[in-house]
Amino acid sequence: MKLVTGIFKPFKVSAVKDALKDLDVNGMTVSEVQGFGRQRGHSETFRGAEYEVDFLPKVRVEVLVDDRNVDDVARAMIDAARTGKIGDGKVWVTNVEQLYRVRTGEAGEEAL
Amino acid sequence: MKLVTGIFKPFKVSAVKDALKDLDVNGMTVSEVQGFGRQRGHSETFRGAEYEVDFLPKVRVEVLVDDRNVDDVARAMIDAARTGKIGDGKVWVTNVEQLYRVRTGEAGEEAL
Amino acid sequence: MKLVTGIFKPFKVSAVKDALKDLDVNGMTVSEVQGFGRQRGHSETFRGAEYEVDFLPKVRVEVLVDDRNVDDVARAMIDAARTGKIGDGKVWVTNVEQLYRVRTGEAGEEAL
Amino acid sequence: MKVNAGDTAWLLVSAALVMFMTPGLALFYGGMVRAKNVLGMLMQNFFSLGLVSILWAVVVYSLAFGGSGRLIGNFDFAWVEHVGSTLPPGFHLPVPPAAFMSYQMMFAVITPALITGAIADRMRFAAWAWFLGLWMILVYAPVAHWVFSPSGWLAQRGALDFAGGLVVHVNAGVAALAVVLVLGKRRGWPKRAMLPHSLPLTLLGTGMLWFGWFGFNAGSALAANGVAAQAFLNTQLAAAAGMLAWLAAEKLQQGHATTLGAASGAVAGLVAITPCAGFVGGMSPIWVGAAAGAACFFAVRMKFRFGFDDSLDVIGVHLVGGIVGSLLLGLFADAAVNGPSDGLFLGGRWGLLGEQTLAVGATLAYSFVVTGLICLVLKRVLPGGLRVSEDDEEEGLDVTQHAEAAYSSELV
Amino acid sequence: MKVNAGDTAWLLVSAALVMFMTPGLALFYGGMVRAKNVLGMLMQNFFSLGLVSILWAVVVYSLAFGGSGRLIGNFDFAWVEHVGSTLPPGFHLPVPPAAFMSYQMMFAVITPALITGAIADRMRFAAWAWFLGLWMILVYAPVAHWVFSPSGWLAQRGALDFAGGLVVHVNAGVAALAVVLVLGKRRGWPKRAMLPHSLPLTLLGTGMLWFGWFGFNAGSALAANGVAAQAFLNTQLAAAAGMLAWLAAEKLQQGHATTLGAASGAVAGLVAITPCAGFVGGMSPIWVGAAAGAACFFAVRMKFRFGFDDSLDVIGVHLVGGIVGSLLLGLFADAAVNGPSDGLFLGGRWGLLGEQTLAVGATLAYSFVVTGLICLVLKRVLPGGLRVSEDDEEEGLDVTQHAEAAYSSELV
Amino acid sequence: MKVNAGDTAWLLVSAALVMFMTPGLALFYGGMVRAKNVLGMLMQNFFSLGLVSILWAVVVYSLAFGGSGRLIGNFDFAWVEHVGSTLPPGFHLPVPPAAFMSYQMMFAVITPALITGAIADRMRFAAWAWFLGLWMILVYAPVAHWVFSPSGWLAQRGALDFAGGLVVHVNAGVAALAVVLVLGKRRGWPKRAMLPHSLPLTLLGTGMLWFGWFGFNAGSALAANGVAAQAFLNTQLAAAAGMLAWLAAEKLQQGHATTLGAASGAVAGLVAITPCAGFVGGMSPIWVGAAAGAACFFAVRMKFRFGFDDSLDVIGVHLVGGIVGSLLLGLFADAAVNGPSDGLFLGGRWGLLGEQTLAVGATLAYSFVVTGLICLVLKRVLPGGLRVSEDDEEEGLDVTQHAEAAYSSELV
Ligand SMILES: Nc1ncnc2c1ncn2[C@@H]1O[C@H](COP(=O)(O)OP(=O)(O)O)[C@@H](O)[C@H]1O
Ligand SMILES: Nc1ncnc2c1ncn2[C@@H]1O[C@H](COP(=O)(O)OP(=O)(O)O)[C@@H](O)[C@H]1O
Ligand SMILES: Nc1ncnc2c1ncn2[C@@H]1O[C@H](COP(=O)(O)OP(=O)(O)O)[C@@H](O)[C@H]1O
Repeated sequence: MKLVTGIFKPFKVSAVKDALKDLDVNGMTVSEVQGFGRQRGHSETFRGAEYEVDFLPKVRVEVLVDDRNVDDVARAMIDAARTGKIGDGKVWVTNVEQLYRVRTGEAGEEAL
Repeated sequence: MKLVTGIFKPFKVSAVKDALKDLDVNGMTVSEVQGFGRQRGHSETFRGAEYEVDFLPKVRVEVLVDDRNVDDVARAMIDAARTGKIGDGKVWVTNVEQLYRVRTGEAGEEAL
Repeated sequence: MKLVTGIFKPFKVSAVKDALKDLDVNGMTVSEVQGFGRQRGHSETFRGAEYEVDFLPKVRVEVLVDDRNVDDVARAMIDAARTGKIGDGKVWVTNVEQLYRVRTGEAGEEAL
Repeated sequence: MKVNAGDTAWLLVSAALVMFMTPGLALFYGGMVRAKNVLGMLMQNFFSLGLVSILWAVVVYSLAFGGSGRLIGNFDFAWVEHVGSTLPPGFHLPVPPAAFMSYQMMFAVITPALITGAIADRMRFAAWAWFLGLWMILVYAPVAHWVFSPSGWLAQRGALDFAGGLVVHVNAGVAALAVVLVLGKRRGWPKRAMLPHSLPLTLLGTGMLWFGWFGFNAGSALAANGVAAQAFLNTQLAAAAGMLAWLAAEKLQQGHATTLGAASGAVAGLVAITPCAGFVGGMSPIWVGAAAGAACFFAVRMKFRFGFDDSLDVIGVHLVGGIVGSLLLGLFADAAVNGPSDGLFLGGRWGLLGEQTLAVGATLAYSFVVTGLICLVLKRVLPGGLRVSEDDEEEGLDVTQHAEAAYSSELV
Repeated sequence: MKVNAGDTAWLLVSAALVMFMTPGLALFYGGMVRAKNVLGMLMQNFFSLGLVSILWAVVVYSLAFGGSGRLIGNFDFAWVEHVGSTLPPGFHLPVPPAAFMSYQMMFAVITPALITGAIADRMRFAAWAWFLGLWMILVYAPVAHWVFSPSGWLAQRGALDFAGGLVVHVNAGVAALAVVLVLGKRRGWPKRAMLPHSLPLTLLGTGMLWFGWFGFNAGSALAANGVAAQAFLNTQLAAAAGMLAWLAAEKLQQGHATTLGAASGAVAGLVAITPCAGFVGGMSPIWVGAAAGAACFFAVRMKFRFGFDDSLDVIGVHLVGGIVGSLLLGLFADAAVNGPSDGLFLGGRWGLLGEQTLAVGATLAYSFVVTGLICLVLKRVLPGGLRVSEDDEEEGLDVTQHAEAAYSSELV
Repeated sequence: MKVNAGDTAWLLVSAALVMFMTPGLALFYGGMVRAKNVLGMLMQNFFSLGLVSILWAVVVYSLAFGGSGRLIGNFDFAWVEHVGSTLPPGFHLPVPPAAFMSYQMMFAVITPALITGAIADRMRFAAWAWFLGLWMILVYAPVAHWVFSPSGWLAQRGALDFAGGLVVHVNAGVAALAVVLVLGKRRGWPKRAMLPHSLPLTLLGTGMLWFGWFGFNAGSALAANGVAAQAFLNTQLAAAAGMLAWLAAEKLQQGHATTLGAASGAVAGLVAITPCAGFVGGMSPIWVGAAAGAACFFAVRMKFRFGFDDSLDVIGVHLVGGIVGSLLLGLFADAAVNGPSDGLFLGGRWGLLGEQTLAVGATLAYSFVVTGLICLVLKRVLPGGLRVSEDDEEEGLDVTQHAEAAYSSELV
């Protein structure tokens, strides 16, 4: 089992979701995060004082998949999330040693 | 060292916390996330237009444990979080290669 | 490739960011989380009733690094985030099997 | 009677101020509930602005103020008949009749809205809508007639209620008790902490309520005169004293003065001064406010002792504060300021205190019983009952009752 | 004429109330946009308080109310000349001239602010600033003159508009249509859901608008008298009926009564009663409000059918509500309440309805054409055009137009 | 003197409007602090409504307005004696004395509340409570007496202050400077960015302040007459001009017109017109407002240069705006509008400007010195000192001072 994690631009979430649905991956967990990277932040003004804000709003998408599907899923997410402009984000894969479904207690691929 | 990550229904957080305390696991990190899965979302109305909202509020709980305790911890979290209804969430385990406590710089199990 | 994850006190984010910049690590992803640990929470009052609030605001910082830099990065984050008081947080390292840059599709260290 | 522009201006402004209290109340309560229930709370309050205004025009005003019966009005003003041309019997004021009717309408709107704080997080919206309509006709109209109409039996006996301590606060407060007893507790209460999702909203609501209360109390002079000014001053002083008393009590008891305590104490003081506003003077409003602030601070804990889930303390604040104010009027009333009778302290006579006690008792008994009956009947008769399902309660009123989320990010 | 303190008090209060509507509108709209655009929305509205007030003092008041021309005023009051000492021709009121001018100023401020709801999330701030100034001079001033100045051609023909159904709502509503046609849709609309980031803010704005509307409508009596009281009552009843009608319609159509529906219906009722407020009585305001509530509920869907992106339904609510009210006045007007003419129902004559129809048509045509021309010219002439770039639209108005974020946590 | 209902209505409404400014100010400031300190900010402001109202009734009103001394009042009105029956010496108005006293009370409440913006995020609540009480008695009472009481020495010399430019803004502004010098900077200031956690709250507060300011300025005519109308108009125009000037300045200097800049400029204009409101006419309010908007925009940067942490720019806006307005009155005063004396521009004489300068200087000196002494004494005497501990500052005032969180999710 693998966990595919992606950092994307927030407005790309639904495109990513649709891409996953097309692959019959019917689950994901999303959170709002702040990203800092090559993409420049912006400056904000507060009563005449300027502040550089390095962090930009991003979303973090986590998808649990079985080993076979990892590449397809990663690829699909990348394609869906791409705008071609800097700051599009990252996708990475980590290994999952065990997985359970809370409702049933099922373990392993069953739990997906 | 392992990291046990769980996605649960938000109102189950304190039950999970209590279950961990019972196992003498005295640390966890929680964040608010949005989950998409088998559990159906709901439709929302905005001035007569309807929108399907696929995401449901969930919490993400991360617990660092030493290898011995992984199964107990995962089991306890699952039991505490179960309602038996769809959408109860997932629990998964990943390997942690190194762990430090920031305050002291201790590493490994000491850092727990 | 490794992922270094840290839980810190929120006001330490910019110190951590500066420390990473000094190491020429120019990317990180931050989220707001709630931590429970040895550090005591506080009690809150709501119309005369008191509630123990175990969770304290923390930030979660994720940094993808190549294998060479793991130790330096972890060390730098720990040093930057330390106040010496309880609740300073944790840093841990996990293995990343694959990494992509969304914008270009580059994989591996190129994607950093 | 020729219309006096100054009095009319004051009455119209006061009506607008009292209207503004209902959105204020909605936010005051809305800030205290969890984020998944805030729209449910706002809606129950705003809906009162809708339904009650129409019912008032169609029939409730007439039942409350029409005719000269002891127990209930008549239909003379039903369907907005004569409302523009004629003041109700017993009122002789140099203001346009429509201004008087509009002003009283705003009281009718906010009174049942007070109850929404007690039933937070669990009542079906449809059940609330039915309850609201029935309660206005069966409870509000008669009680308002007893007290506010010069021919009402409590008014005739000499009970005093300057701006609605009985009709608004005791009435809604005890009704809230009846409703929560039928409705039951929220799931998990009191074990599970259900903390306010936005105290700044609550404090904003407090500011709006306090501001509007000047229309409520000083407007009840129905003229821009010395009584109005006295009521205005008393309102401010009682609110201030209520705040200080509550803060002092919680600081002593728990070690912290809380922001919500400041807001709650101010509201307690405002509630208690409501019946007294135009009838007392000097330092009295400070004593009334302080007594209410302290009493309500202790009263809000009763629910834990007795196990009824008065979610946002309508009983602890409005019922208790309303009783405190109505009875203290029997002590502090000062005919030299205004009004027919002195209270015990100035006149040395128990008469007014007796009448106030009777009026409180009558309001308590009638409102509690009839409200309880309404709830029991609706619980039976309505297909969905009074409460949302367990799952819906967990998911929240906003999505389940109104298909909306209060706060949306760009993820959907 | 000697100043009457009561009327003056009422007029000043009403002016303050109408002023308060613009922040209310800002929040009403601001809650409905996404979090990245809320400051852009607030700014467009607050900026109207700045720029329009100054323009009003410098020239627009004079163009709207000065002189006795049919089509446009003159420069008698320009640069605040004579404003403190002289009422405009045709007005004989026992109030200080500066109070009258201030009161009318607040209408001028809020009218263009209404348009901001239609253009949400995509107009450059600089373009809005230019538009605002030109629109006040080229559209607001003449239309206000036609209707509000006794010498205006529509007023002369006998068209009625108690408080701005034509000048404010029809005028701004059709202008909004012209602007969105030139401006184009938001990226992704209507496929992408763009949900309100904070409905509690919107409900707060609703409360502020409703409260202020008493100044808007009842203040338009320009005196604290029976007409003001009638307008006050009608305002409340129409808002309430509008709310109930909208809620009923959506409950029937979609199965849920929504909080935003309650707010929208109330605003629809308020819009529709605006032209009628001082001219109708009895149950009429309820019918007007209910008609508007239902009509606007259906009207807000037009944009999906016809494909124009009226982001927050200025057209569906203000244009449609304003037309409904202006025409229904031709049916419900009651000279026994106030005003020169009966409508069809009471007088049995079509005359007033004809004039109302003409007035609506003239306002629609003039405002649409001139607003459209202003937009087309600005689109061409302004270096940056009317719209923000695609990237800026994605990033949001707050950061790109104003270098600010509405909500900051401690991470920066 | 017989009570005039119109004037009374206006005075009561104005008092309510000024009361509403304090919650408005609380939100204005509350939106600008970080989320962990917002309740601390709201509480400091609401607490002023509590403590100052009671102190006012007990003694401060009497010290400010009682008797005919040059420097300070007496105890004639202490403990609410004679407040309902007697106006202070030198006032002859057809309004109920309790209305006058209530109106002035609201000024007393908001004046020290202004200071809370400067000390944001670091003062212990208990220290604030002590400071508040002492400051009212030792600073507010005498300065108000000097200027507002006809027998006060500055009033006697001919210094003018229509609605509190000196007593409220210069006084609170320079006091804020004294407090922050004793209190010290926030940890990390100015390096660490401390951005507003909710600008929509701040804009809401701006709307409430602006709305209430009509009561503040136009109410200071103490009658519903032409002077009130002129003050009303001037208030709106100065606020508008202040906004435009600030926006223009920041657009030129930094390339963006900000929402907070619009709010700040409007407040700056309102502050500056306060002393002038009923004494100037024509285009003057626009010049006064514009001068203040531009001056305050530059003034808010002083703190970075001089290194004092005036967190939310009380000094930059209220002190500087108050001085600008008070001095410009010496130029723009127009006896033909109202008031005893022309300023330099209309009368060609320096006299008034001289008196205004003296009055500003006297207020600055007295308030700065006595406020500083109060702080130094409290810092020494109070067991916990003035500031929260470093840890508490990091954790925030809400949890550490009030055991509350402003925003709670369901995780606890
Ligand atoms: N080394 C890293 N570790 C963790 N997250 C990163 C890292 N580098 C970038 N990110 C995340 O990816 C986002 C996009 O990265 P950025 O460098 O701006 O653009 P791009 O990936 O297109 O080159 C960042 O905002 C951040 O959230
Ligand atoms: N493949 C997945 N990857 C990541 N998270 C998932 C995945 N599937 C489900 N989840 C998370 O678990 C939650 C519950 O899943 P769901 O399929 O609705 O119910 P159940 O686990 O009871 O079958 C989802 O809301 C989502 O947050
Ligand atoms: N076992 C754990 N698993 C996950 N997160 C933990 C664990 N223990 C601590 N944390 C996180 O680290 C934070 C600090 O831990 P705490 O025990 O309070 O202090 P310290 O690390 O200084 O001993 C906690 O608030 C929590 O977010």
